[in-house]
Amino acid sequence: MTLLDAIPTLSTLASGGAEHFAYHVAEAGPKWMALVPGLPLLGAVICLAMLLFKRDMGGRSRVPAYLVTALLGISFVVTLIGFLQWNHGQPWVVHAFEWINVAWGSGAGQSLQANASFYMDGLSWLWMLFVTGLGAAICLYASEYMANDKGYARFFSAFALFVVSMSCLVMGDNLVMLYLGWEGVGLCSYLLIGYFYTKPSAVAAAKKAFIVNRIGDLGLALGLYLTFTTFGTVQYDELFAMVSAGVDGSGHSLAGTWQATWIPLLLMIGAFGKSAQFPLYVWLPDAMEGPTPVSALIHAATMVTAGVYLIARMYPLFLMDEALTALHVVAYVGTFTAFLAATIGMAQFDIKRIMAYSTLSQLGYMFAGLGVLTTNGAAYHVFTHAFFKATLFLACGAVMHGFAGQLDLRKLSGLWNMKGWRIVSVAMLVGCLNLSGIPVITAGFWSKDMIIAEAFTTPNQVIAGSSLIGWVLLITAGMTAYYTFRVFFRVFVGPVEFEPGDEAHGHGDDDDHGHGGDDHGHAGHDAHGHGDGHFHPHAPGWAINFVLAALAIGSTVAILPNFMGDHGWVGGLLHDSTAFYQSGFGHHEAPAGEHALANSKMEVVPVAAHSAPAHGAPSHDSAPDAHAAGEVHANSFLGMNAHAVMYYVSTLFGLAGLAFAAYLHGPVGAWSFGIGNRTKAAVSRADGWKRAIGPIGRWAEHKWYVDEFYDLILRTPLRVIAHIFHAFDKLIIDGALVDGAGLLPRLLGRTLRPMQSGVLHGYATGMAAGIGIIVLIVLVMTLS
Amino acid sequence: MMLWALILIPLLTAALIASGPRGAARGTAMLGSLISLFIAGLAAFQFDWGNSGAMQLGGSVPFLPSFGVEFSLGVDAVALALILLTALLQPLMVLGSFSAITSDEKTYYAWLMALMAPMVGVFAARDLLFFYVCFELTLVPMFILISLFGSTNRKKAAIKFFLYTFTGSILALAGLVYVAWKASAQTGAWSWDIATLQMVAQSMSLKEQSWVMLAMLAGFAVKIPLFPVHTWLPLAHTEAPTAGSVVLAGVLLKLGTYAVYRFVLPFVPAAVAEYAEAIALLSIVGIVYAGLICWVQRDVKKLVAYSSVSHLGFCVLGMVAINLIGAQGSLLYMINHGLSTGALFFCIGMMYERYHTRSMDELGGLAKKMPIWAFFMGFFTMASVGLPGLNGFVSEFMCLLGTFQSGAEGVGGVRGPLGFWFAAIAGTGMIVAAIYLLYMVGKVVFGPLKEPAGHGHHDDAHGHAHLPQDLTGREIGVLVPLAIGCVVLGVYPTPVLKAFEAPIQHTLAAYDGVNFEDFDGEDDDHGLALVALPAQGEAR
Amino acid sequence: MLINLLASHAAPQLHAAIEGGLGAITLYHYLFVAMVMFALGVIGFLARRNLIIMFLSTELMFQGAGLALIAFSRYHFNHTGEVFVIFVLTVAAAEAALALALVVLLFRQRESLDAQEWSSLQG
Amino acid sequence: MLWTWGSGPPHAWRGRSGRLLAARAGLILWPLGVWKPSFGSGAATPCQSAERRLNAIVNPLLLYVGLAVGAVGVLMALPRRKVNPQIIGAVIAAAALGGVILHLGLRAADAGQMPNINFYLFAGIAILAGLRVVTHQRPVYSALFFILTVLSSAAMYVMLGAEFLAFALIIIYAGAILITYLFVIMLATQAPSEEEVEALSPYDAEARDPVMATAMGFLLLAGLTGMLAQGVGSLDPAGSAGEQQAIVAHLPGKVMRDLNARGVFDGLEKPAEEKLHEHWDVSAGTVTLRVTDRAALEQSMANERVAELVSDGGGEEVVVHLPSNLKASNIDGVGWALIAGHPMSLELAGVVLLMAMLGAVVLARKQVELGEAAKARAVQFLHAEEED
Repeated sequence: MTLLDAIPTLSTLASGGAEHFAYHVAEAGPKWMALVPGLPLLGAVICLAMLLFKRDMGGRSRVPAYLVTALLGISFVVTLIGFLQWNHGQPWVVHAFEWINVAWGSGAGQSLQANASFYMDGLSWLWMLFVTGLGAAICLYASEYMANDKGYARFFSAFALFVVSMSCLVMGDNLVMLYLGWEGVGLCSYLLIGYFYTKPSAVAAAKKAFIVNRIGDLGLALGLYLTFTTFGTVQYDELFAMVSAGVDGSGHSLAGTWQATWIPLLLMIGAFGKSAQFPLYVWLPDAMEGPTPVSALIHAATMVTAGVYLIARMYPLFLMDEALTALHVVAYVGTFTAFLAATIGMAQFDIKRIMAYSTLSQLGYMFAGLGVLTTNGAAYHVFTHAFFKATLFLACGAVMHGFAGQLDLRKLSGLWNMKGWRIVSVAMLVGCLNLSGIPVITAGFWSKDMIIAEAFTTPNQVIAGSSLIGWVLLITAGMTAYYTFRVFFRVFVGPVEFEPGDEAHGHGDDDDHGHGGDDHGHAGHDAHGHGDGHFHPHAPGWAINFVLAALAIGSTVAILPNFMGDHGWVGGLLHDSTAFYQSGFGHHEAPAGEHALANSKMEVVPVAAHSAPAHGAPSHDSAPDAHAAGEVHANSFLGMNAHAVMYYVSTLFGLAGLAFAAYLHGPVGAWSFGIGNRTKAAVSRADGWKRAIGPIGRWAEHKWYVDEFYDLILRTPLRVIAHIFHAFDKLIIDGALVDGAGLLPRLLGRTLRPMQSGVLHGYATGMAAGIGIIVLIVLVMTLS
Repeated sequence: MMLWALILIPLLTAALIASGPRGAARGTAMLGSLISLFIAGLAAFQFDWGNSGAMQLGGSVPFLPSFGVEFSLGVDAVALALILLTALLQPLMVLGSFSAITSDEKTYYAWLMALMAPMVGVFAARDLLFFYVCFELTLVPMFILISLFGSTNRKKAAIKFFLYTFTGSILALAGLVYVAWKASAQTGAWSWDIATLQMVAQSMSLKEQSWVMLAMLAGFAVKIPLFPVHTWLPLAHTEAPTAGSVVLAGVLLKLGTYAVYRFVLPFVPAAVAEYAEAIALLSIVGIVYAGLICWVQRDVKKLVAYSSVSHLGFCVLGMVAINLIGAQGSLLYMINHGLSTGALFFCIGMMYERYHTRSMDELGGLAKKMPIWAFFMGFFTMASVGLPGLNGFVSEFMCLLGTFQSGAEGVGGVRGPLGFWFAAIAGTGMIVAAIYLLYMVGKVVFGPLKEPAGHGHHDDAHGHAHLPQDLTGREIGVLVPLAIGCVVLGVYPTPVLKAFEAPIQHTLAAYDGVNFEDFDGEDDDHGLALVALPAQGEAR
Repeated sequence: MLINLLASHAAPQLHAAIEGGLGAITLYHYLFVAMVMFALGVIGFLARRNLIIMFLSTELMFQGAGLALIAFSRYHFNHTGEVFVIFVLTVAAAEAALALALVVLLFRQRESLDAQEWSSLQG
Repeated sequence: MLWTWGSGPPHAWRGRSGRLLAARAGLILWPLGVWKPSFGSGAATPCQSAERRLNAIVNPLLLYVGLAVGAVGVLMALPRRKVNPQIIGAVIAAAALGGVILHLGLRAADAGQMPNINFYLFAGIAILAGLRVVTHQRPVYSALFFILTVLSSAAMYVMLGAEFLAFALIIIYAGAILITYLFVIMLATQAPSEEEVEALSPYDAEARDPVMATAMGFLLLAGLTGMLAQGVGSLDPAGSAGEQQAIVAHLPGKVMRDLNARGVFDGLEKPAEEKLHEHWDVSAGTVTLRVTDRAALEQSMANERVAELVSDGGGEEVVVHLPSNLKASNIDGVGWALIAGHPMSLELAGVVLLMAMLGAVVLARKQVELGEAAKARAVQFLHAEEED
């Protein structure tokens, strides 16, 4: 079996023309697929045990790193074997054990089954391949990168746990398993961002990430509940069987129901949280407080794409809604996030932050792709992005590692020409080219293109304003090229000049204050002689170089899948998954001049719409059959076939951005194509421009003050409310009501207390008076 | 027989401790609690799990035949699970107190052991009066534990705890006695058998049921504690000794929820159906309100105490959803909360023993000094946050799902009083829980190291020579069983869920004929239906 | 002396009184005397500050009660009243023993018998 | 046949309870001072036993005036600091109370019956001595006056037929309790200094709230006397021979001893004590005995030392009347009442006494335990005093 076998035969499309996704009855898969999450789990447990039983030699033991790397590698191999054995088209269901299984009746929907089972279709395979593959590679990188850190075992424990959670998320055969993984990756993200736990900013960032994610999780949970009440199940195979028939759990049509609108909207909120889309994106830039391998794997390549995965996985549910409300929102938010993040990225100086914003921006592309009905484009972009963004982050990490935590692009220059930094520089260049979408030779070009082209192609009637989305994405592509090469031009080319950071990371100083910011101040780098002005950059070792090289190559090789089959390898996989949606607006010309799939042109067929006639309620207004083929025209790009011309247009935008970057930041010489004039690390022509645009630049540098804005409208009021509640609890509920009730008897007692003079005679008088009163009462009673 | 043993052995142990020498106190307590645990385990083996809805292992001894009072015991799966939780926590509490209690050990361990008997009695009682007596008897040992072994403000806390819960319980007694009186008027003979009274109570009119429900809730809601009557809890928790807090969170609060499950739900179904929304509203307010209050606490223990209020709101919410999932989630929540919050109190106690402060202003970054402690603290915090894979998730998830599907449309929905908005607003509690618990962990466990004055030169001064910096083997031994429990119940809750199914169905059978009128018929007030988008055709 | 007097001279009359009733001396007479004694005891207890005198006053009240009991016993022709007087005597003896012990104790503490010295029960 | 109190034969006084109830109607008017001198007539009021009511004996107006004057007297008699009209007060009080009692006596005289001098004598002594007990400034004298009260009370006990208790009272009270009091008084009443032996302690010299106390006491007295108006009456003559017989029936030993002492058994077979009831007809008051020596029997009958022979069939058995004066004494009655009627109370009394004894021992022990430091200070202090 070869990869080429994975190319789908679009027979269903050709013949039926109405099938919107390929639903296949699942078959039982081999049990050993459970090893994919199982092995990393073993690794996590072993690392944890080493930590708890103090067998990690105070962090010097390399066993955790090699163990986890090996286990992740095996896990990858297992995934690969499974993939090769997989019969394309028919998903596998691998049952591990019963997790939650409750039944209150025997009828439909009267039981809740959420087992620890795995569901493997094209989408899962795609994700699992790069999760385990990249996981293993980055783990290897981290084995060197984290070498001198005390919490070695802790790091790899969480790292392995992350892969476990991600596997559950991707492979789970029901929404609850997905939720398990969803929160699990959130936890690992929390643990890894807060890895340098003595640093307040890291702890705050970790907390922020977790809490913002939780907001999304609530949406996901509610969407899950609504899915359950609507369909009576949360298991994918049952769920999609119903959705493909366009009915809910009780057999009623989903057309026009409020559930059809709200299930995708709620799930979407979850996706926004995890994939850092506006307005829940604020945690991702802060998440760069974590170690760089974490940023590379979790916050660039895998975890943040979980939102894309969720929407792709649930794509049939998103299509249930005739109006595609949720997909509209996804498209707009994705586009806006892409643009917003690009503007911020242009104004940042911290190269890792820039990469973070570029991640946000690219995630926005993916969401926009999902929104404009190209799951293929989105998934392919996820795939290519995973490689090149990992490359970029790891390169940044190498710089940070070598220059004592220095990440300011104004303080670094000319790494290309420094000894031992060539591989890093080349990897960086590859990554930058990919990110900028430099044509033909980069995978990023092809994947991004697919999305932009589809945005132009998708009719405005289907996704309102899709052309505008396309234009914004195009402009954003130019901006991306600018800020990407801004980094490259300033840091890697030009005169050799650097200023080390204030960290001692990686210099054998493995005492407790490795990462600065703790109570011992900045003693770190002084300890090894930097105090006298001689700082020696610490060139990366074999592991870092190897991984960088491999990833750089991988980024480039990721072009190839695009040319496998009619829709690329990824498209083929997607065809065998729930995420398949063949829009076919306009001629989807296969790249590299292969034959276009002429008959792939078909109407948009949201499920609810086409299911209506199937249930005997034909409606000529809503049924797509009313529109003859071609009535809904695909949009065009300025009158041209978008797919055909987009290659050139986006190339244009990309190169323009690159040229602008070269002009503003390029050094004197060939690297800036003759237009740059930078001679020092700190100064560039950009500073003048920045002055020219006035406060806008500053606002962008301060991330448009969104964090402050959230603080002002959310956190502060909530905190104030909390204080009010606390005071209310203390003063009103406890004070006035509870203690007030207790005050009544106390007051009574206080009133009566003076009667207790303590003198014997007082009591005696009282007693005598009492007797007297009793006598009088008896007298009166007997008299009457 | 074994239930009798579970009640009598702790009492016997307490008597032995009280009469024995001081040095033997903790050993005797440990032995007694281990024997109890063994017997509880034996009971679990003898229990016929296939017939988990039936009252088993029971027996009754007449006490006041003319008044119908019996010492009548018997457990179904729910009660047995809670007894197992009690029996599991008991040795851990004893073990966890070894270093914390250094004076007056005889009194301490004797009362600690004496506390176990009425707790088991509450869960095992099949006689209403016996139940009530045990319910109240728990107050006495707890009062003594708090007022003698608590921290600075202990007297006030103990008195408030006692008076508050006692006042509520008296009202509950009034309600219960009314039902018994009603039964005696019908049958001509006094009986306190819960099953008998249940039948009588169900036949009462709505008005009677409502009053009885109100009376019972007055007692049980204080114990849970539900939102407006919760203020004794933070105080009692904060002032109690570590084991006291653990048992308070672990078992005593569960007496309230268990009583709601055992009495309110099956006794007065019509009234519950009528007022379920109000109760749910109180729970939800409690969830969010207490959660936000947690966020501004300075005292770690108080924070966790308030979190109990928030958490038990979920528990009650799941219960008044009146469906299987909600009730299962709720009952599982009782056990899970006992494990995770109990463990959190243990962790805080261990920290307190080392630093003699619980203020977040004075502590910070303890992960550096006490990594193992930090691990457990983080672990149980995550269990408490409701992280999937750990126990808190399953129960919280099911409570919310039960709430959601209660009265929801669709094939997965069931008849019930609640619905979407209840789940949505209660769900914000998940976010709030993350906020305050991570806030706590971020302050105390992570961040730059901060120790109270006088602890800076730890190594030189040897201020706490008797306790090493990080956890001792004994302390790890206290936490590990709880951690294992958290993981097992999180990963494989199926057996527990299966066992709870029959008894819950039994309880919910009372609602078969009940009309949740607000959510039937035309008056469909799902807010969502109103905002559903127009059909596709119109959109174009 | 008085006892001798009673034994030698009053005995015949007493005997006659028992045999033939008390003539004009009614139960009321005895009760009145008993009540006066009781009231005097009350007054003494309330008015005097010396702890010992206060206790003596209680003994006076006992006397009144005892006389009333004996009179009633005679009136009802049974011995229950007398039995009660025995108990009164018992209690008086016990009380005297305890109270006087307490008085001694109190006196040791304050060197005073003033009841007003002891007011620590003041609310 | 076990005869117990309360379930025994009806007593004469029991029949009065109905009349007691009826008498209440007449009492409505009584406090208002509406007094009808209906002494002896019995027809003027609906109540037939009107003569037994209080107003039959004493004019309430006089009574209350007497009490008020007595109160003023007692008030004056109570010790006070400056002007001390003790003697005058005592005289006034005595006169008032005595007047009331005297009035009672005069009333009795009016009825044509001689007042019982002994009663007035001892009642007067008791009241006067009681007055001094509560008014005397010196505790020792108070205690001594109390002895006087006790003695006169004992005399009244004797008049009431309670000889046993009278002597018990004297022995226990005057002999034991009061002596204890005296000891304690002497222990606790120390003169401030040797020069001021005669000086009084301030708390002895001054009464506390005398007005309040007196008012309270006399109001109580007035209330109690008011209650008496419910209808108590003169003491009936002892008419209950049956009761005495009943007690005797339980005292075979006493009967045997009595019969033996009288020589009733001369010539007759003396039955075993526990067998006596087989021969004894309690209701008839006779004993059936076997003749052993006819000659001795006739001898004793001739000597008139034996009881009347009821029947003598000339056969082997004779029936003998028990002596008419054979009856239970007061001590027999009290003892019987104690053992048969109130055995548990007796036990309790024993326990009370034992506890009191233990308590007194515990309390009187010196309990002020000084700490080491305090002891050292005390020693230093003493040394310092010695050096002075």
